[in-house]
Amino acid sequence: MDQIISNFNLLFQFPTVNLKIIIDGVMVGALFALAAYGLALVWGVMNVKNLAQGDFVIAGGYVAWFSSTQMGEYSIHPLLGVPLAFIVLWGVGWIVYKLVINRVIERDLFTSLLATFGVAIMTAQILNLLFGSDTQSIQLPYETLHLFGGVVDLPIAKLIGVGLAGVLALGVVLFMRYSRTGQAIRATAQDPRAARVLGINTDRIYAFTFSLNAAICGAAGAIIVMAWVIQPFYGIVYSIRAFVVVTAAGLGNLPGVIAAGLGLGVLEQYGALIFGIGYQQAIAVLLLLIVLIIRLAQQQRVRQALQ
Amino acid sequence: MSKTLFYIAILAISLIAPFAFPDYKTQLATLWLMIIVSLTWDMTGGQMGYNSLGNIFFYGAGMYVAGVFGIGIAHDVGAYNNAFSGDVFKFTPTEYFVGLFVGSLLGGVFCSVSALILGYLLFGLRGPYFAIGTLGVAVAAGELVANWEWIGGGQGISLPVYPYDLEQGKDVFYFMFMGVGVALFAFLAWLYNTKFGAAINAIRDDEEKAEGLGIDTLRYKLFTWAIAAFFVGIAGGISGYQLIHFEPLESAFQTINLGIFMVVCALLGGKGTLWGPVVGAILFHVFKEVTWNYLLGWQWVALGALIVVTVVYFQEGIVGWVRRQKPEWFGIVVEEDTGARAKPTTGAQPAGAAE
Amino acid sequence: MTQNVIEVNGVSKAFGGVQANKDISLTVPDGKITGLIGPNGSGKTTLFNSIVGYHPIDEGSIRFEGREISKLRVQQIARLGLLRTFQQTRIFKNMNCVENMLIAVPHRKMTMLDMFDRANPEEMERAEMLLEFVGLYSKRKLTAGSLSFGQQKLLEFAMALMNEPKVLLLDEPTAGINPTLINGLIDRLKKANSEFGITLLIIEHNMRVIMNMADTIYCLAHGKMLASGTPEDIQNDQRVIDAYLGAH
Amino acid sequence: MANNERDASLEKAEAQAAEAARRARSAGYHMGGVETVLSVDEVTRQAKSLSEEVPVSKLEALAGHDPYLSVEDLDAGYGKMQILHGINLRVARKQSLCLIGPNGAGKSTVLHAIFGFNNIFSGSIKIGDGANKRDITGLSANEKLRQAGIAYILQDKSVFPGMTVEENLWMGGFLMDKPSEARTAAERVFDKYPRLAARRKHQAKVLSGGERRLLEISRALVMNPEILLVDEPSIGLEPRFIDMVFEILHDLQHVEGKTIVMVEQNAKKGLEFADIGYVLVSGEIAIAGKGDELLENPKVGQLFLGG
Amino acid sequence: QDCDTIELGAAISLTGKYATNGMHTQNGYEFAIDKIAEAGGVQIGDKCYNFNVTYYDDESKGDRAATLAERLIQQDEVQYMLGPYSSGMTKAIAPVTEKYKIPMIEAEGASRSLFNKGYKYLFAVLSTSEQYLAEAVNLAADVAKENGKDPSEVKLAVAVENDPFSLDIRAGVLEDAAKYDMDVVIDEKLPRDLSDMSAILTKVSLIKPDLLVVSGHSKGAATAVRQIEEQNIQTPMVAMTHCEAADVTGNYGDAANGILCATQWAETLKYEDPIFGTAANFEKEFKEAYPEYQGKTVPYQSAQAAAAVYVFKDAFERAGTLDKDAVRDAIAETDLMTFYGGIKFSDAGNNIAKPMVLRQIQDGQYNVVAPAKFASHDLIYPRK
Ligand SMILES: Nc1ncnc2c1ncn2[C@@H]1O[C@H](COP(=O)(O)OP(=O)(O)OP(=O)(O)O)[C@@H](O)[C@H]1O
Ligand SMILES: Nc1ncnc2c1ncn2[C@@H]1O[C@H](COP(=O)(O)OP(=O)(O)OP(=O)(O)O)[C@@H](O)[C@H]1O
Ligand SMILES: [Mg+2]
Ligand SMILES: [Mg+2]
Repeated sequence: MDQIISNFNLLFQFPTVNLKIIIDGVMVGALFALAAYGLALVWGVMNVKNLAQGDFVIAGGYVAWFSSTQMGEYSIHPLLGVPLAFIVLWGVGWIVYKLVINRVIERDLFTSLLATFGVAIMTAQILNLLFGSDTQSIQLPYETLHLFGGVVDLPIAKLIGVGLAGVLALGVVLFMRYSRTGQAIRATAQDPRAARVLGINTDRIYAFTFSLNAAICGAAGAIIVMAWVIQPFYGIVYSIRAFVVVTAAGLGNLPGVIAAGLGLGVLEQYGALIFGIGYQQAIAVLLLLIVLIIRLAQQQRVRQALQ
Repeated sequence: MSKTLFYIAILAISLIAPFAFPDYKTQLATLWLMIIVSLTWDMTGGQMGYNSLGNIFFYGAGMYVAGVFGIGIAHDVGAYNNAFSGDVFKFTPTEYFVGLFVGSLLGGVFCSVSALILGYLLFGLRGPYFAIGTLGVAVAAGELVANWEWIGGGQGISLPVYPYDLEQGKDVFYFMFMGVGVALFAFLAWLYNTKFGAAINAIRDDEEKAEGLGIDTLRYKLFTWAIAAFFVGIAGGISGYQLIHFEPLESAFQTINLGIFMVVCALLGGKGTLWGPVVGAILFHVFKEVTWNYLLGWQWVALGALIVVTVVYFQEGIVGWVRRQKPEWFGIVVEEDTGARAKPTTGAQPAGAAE
Repeated sequence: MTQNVIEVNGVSKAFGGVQANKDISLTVPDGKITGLIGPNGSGKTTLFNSIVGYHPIDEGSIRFEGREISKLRVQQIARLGLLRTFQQTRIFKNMNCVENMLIAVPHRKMTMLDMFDRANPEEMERAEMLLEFVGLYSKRKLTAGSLSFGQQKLLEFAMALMNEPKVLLLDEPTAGINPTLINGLIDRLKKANSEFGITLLIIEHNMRVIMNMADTIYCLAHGKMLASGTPEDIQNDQRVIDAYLGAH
Repeated sequence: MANNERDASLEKAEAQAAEAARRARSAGYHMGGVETVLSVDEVTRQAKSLSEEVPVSKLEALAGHDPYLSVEDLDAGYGKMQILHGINLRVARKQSLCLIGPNGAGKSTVLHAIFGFNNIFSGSIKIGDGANKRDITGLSANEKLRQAGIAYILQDKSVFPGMTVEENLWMGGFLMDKPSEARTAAERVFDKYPRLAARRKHQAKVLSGGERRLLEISRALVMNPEILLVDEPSIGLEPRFIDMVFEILHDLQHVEGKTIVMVEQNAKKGLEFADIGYVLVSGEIAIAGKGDELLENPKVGQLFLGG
Repeated sequence: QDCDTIELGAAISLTGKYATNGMHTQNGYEFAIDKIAEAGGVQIGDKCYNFNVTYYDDESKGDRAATLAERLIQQDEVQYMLGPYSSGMTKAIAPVTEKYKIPMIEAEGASRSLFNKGYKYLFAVLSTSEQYLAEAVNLAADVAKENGKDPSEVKLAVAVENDPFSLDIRAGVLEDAAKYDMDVVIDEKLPRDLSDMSAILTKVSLIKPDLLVVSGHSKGAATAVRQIEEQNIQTPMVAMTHCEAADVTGNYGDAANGILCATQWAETLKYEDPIFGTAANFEKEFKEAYPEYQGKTVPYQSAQAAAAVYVFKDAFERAGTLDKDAVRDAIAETDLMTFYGGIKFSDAGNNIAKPMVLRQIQDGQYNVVAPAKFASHDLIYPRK
């Protein structure tokens, strides 16, 4: 208890630390937001709750790590790992779609949760068998900026990563809004049968959406491995965060997902500073529970009318 | 009647099993645990349509309540759990057995009460939100217990070893699990054939409609979950004593192992059926033990594949599949009966979908 | 003068910007059949939902047998004996017809302990009698999901009767039903009204149905009460013709 | 302002409805007695007993021996369950055909089969004039519209609720080569239906039932299909809208020369409208004839029109 | 030659979060078995035996480990066990081996709480975990004295993983800090799937402790080294565990310089035995046998695993019989010098003949700096 109070006091003693926390939080949050964005996409369009989300992230991280540090003279520049992970995970997503998702898509909700859970543990174990259980990361040859008397530090690698995340998110948002495929995805999300009647090949749209999701996750992983560390079993961390963010923001509210992702990142950092880092995960899930219960209480007043 | 014979045979096999396969007593006891957790999961998940991913919370809570109670009656809990230097804590056999029996029962009661409270908060959530909300409870509970030093924090709790002959100890655990399992099964076999069973099925099929018919759905949901929690809590308490040492994140509140396995068992066997979770638990357990023995390092990949294959290709589960092939075994009628209505014979009962 | 079982007084309900009901008042006399018509989107279903407690209302009062129910929840209202059917049929598709009927037993007369009984012979008897009444006796052991659209509507109707409601609210009971079957349904509704003394409030677009059944008809338009009266009055009311019926 | 708009469009609708009423032979739901009371089984039994052997030659004759769309000996159903047994169907260009029958007879299933939404066990569907017939049985749903010019208006609501009226129409032109073509086509629709034009920026979910139906129909027309499959256009609609919808269909057939296959429970209305009527019972064609003939057939009247 | 086999059993983490260290352990066992076989096997009476180990994968999960131990004993009828990796797993297994009176020599479970349960069949060749970083506290006190300050002025920050092993390290550190009356300014537990420590390090940069202690297996070490560099943490002394296992020098280069690492063993130490030769020789031959360690530092986890097998050999030979109880007693009486250090068990079963050493990373090299008796290099203070 004393420690909590003194931690809390730090925030006032050193006001710049707030800035640092917010920056840290936004940087982590940007990655949560990416993973959550992909989840919101497959959840909204295909009604698939993908528990393998975080494992796609980690797989993307390993693609970038492997291609930029383990291939000897053929190693690529770490930043190229981001597009590479995007492409490779696109393929992985497509295969997973064809083998598994394809067949659970119009079934009851629990089927997709469990099927993707199966995919998740397989992915994690295969990564473990391929790359070992050590933590891995890529060191980018960039400096760290130290601002405000060293309290705020901004590793350029992280800045680049977050910049890339922003570009990726913006690209996907624009794509969804203005491209025809994007429109077809939105239409399919709202009424797949009607979309089929208009000549949209919904199976292709589903495959595309799921692959896109995997690709976004992969790119996020490639960014994570440059700025943080990965390990085969860290997927669950990102899966839980993605679910928290999507559940809190609500489906079909894609800008909301990004905002909630950033918000969660910041809140977790504050929570970790005040209550201790050991409570980080607990804080995330407790936030989720609170959001769910508050929303429930609201719904109790405005209940859905039935036809 | 052949059905009675069948049940007697099953019961006899269960009673003989630990003596027929003395080397496998612990695995057999674990099998009963799997049956208990998947049957209880199915009460809400299969029969009532509320897919909880957080039932493992009751397992962990039962374990901790029973463990802390067992320690508490003999020693100072905080001191016991945080002892480092040479002090050795002893338990008398009486203390041990009171801890085991009363503690497990208390664990069950504690879980029932927490199910009522949690249910009150969470039962408004539907579909995936309920699943994720309950998962959140289990994860949060594990994290919080891991930070609670009085009960050992991340170190976990080490309970005393069975005070008498160890083989006898294994029998005790086996028969405790079996007793709970058999009681649970008998209870459910009866419950699913009452109007209560019909009502929770109605909630699963269309909750709004059920409310519209005047069914007080919250009360049914709470009651069902509280019973499920009671049995899981007891099982958790027994498990704690069987494991001897347990800790919060990987043994007590193990969300991604047992927490999911119970669901897989129920799905594999066929959710929403009385026998499904039992059949599923047996198959799953055997599969798991075999792959763990023979696919060193690859067992998880095999397990992931099993889960995927089950949900993708075998969705209604084994019992569900049999039910589709042989609906008449389950009292489901597919032909219409064109005869005129006769006076119904007394004692007529609804053809149970529960069998 | 007959007593009014339902009295709706000045009820308003808005969804965000959409004013679905505005200052609606109507009464449903005991033992009679009352009709509710109006163009698409005029707020009929919304009014039903308000009465049976699916959402809170913004203003006004709703009384059932003189008792204020606008604050009660769905199950509480249902247990008072006020029941509704749905525009899109809702039955328990995975259970057979008899089981469906048994779930519909009147819960207001039951304690929690009763729920742990098996169905008693009287209830079975009643369920089968009602199934016979709607012509589904021969299909009683089939799963409800395998019934055709019209039969599902009939089953839902039988379930409503099983519940021994005092008042039954029906939302477009004949939409999408074969015209000849509609006749059967009307016949049964009328019988339920006369034989079981169940008061009915019916939403319909099909004038053939409503004109042949209702004692009184209310017509909504744009969320407001447009007109009310006997079928003849309504049929000849110029406002109703303009807003709803069109030129005949 | 918005109110004025609504009033204006309302007035227009009223005018249209009045016009429609004048032209149509009966309006909305017809009136009449409710004396004929038959049980479900009784209807099926009697319908079976009155079902005549309907020779293919009669169907050919009804279509003027020049069918444009023909369904030949079709067995179809869902999954392994067979619903349709040896269905034959012939319609000529610019003709309209109405399917009636008891609930669950398989009327919608026929349309589903033509469009490729369910399993076809045997039989074929052909399209084309004279000798130019093409077998389109194997085409997937989205190819039906692209290659065979078949558009489908579903039985239940099928607008994309979250998209604007405009976007819904653009989705109607999803298969066109360029998005601009779809936009031009949408403008043509707006020119024709000012009622929709007034709401082009509104989300489709705020439309009233009639407007929705109008949108669904005009959206199906964006691709300028040759054949229109219409499932129960009048379900759940208020009387005036029913008239309006039939008016639109009338225009499509007689002014624009489309071929229409329709299912209608409001059988009197449907048979009055259609050139040809088929009565479907238990997945088989029980009676076939000219629309007026069927209307006058007392058995049909008793069993399907409510007497 | 034709030797019989002695069956040993081990549950080891081949998957899960400890998989890498599990591998190090297994390699150590296998290497030692081969070396012993090369040297003529275990001589009991006039017969010779070779070891063979039945392994199961405990997935880094305690309850799994306990089940597997049970299975090894019951179904595979193993009479002697080698330990798993990590204190947590050992804690789960020890009650089982104890129950069946199966002697277990373990090399990777250092938690002190293993040795206050009165276990009779558990023997650990390594030093207990409270000793891991206690030396760092002493070092900090020494430095303070040198600089004319009182040790009680030293501000201490502790960040350890919330698992039995690291919690024990924390206990040891806090105990020693209490002796000097140091001020513990940060005392936090790291989550098990930690990938970001920035919140703690932010606090460190604000509160400016004199010594930062981190323990969290490989991932804790990796994350800490990386983020300490990134956030430019100026703490003059940083001590942690598992530097070698996380290969912090290979992965983070200069960023790792100046960090103090606790180790059970170092190849530069002057220990020796007839089977493995000197510590340096062990290092050389081990790298030859397992080329994946080329260019890295051989983790002490492998060395102590090998030492555990060696203790078995020694005990069997001294017992002169395969009788379980005789072997247990022989193990209890072990007094052996090995390439890994001296091995002599207390009544509680832990090794009391070998100290922990502390190495500092200096220019990418691990150099022993404490205790003074073993030091090959001087401490660099402040670390940069
Ligand atoms: N939950 C809701 N949220 C927002 N608007 C709603 C909601 N429910 C109904 N509305 C709107 O309220 C108005 C009245 O709807 P209601 O369903 O009561 O109409 P209705 O009279 O039953 O029409 P119909 O004959 O088509 O069934 C409509 O404009 C509808 O769009
Ligand atoms: N998706 C489906 N899966 C399985 N069976 C179906 C499906 N859709 C319809 N059926 C069954 O096929 C049969 C025919 O259905 P169909 O929808 O063609 O009837 P319909 O003649 O259009 O009836 P209605 O007038 O009620 O719309 C019914 O028995 C129905 O239960
Ligand atoms: Mg309505
Ligand atoms: Mg239909």
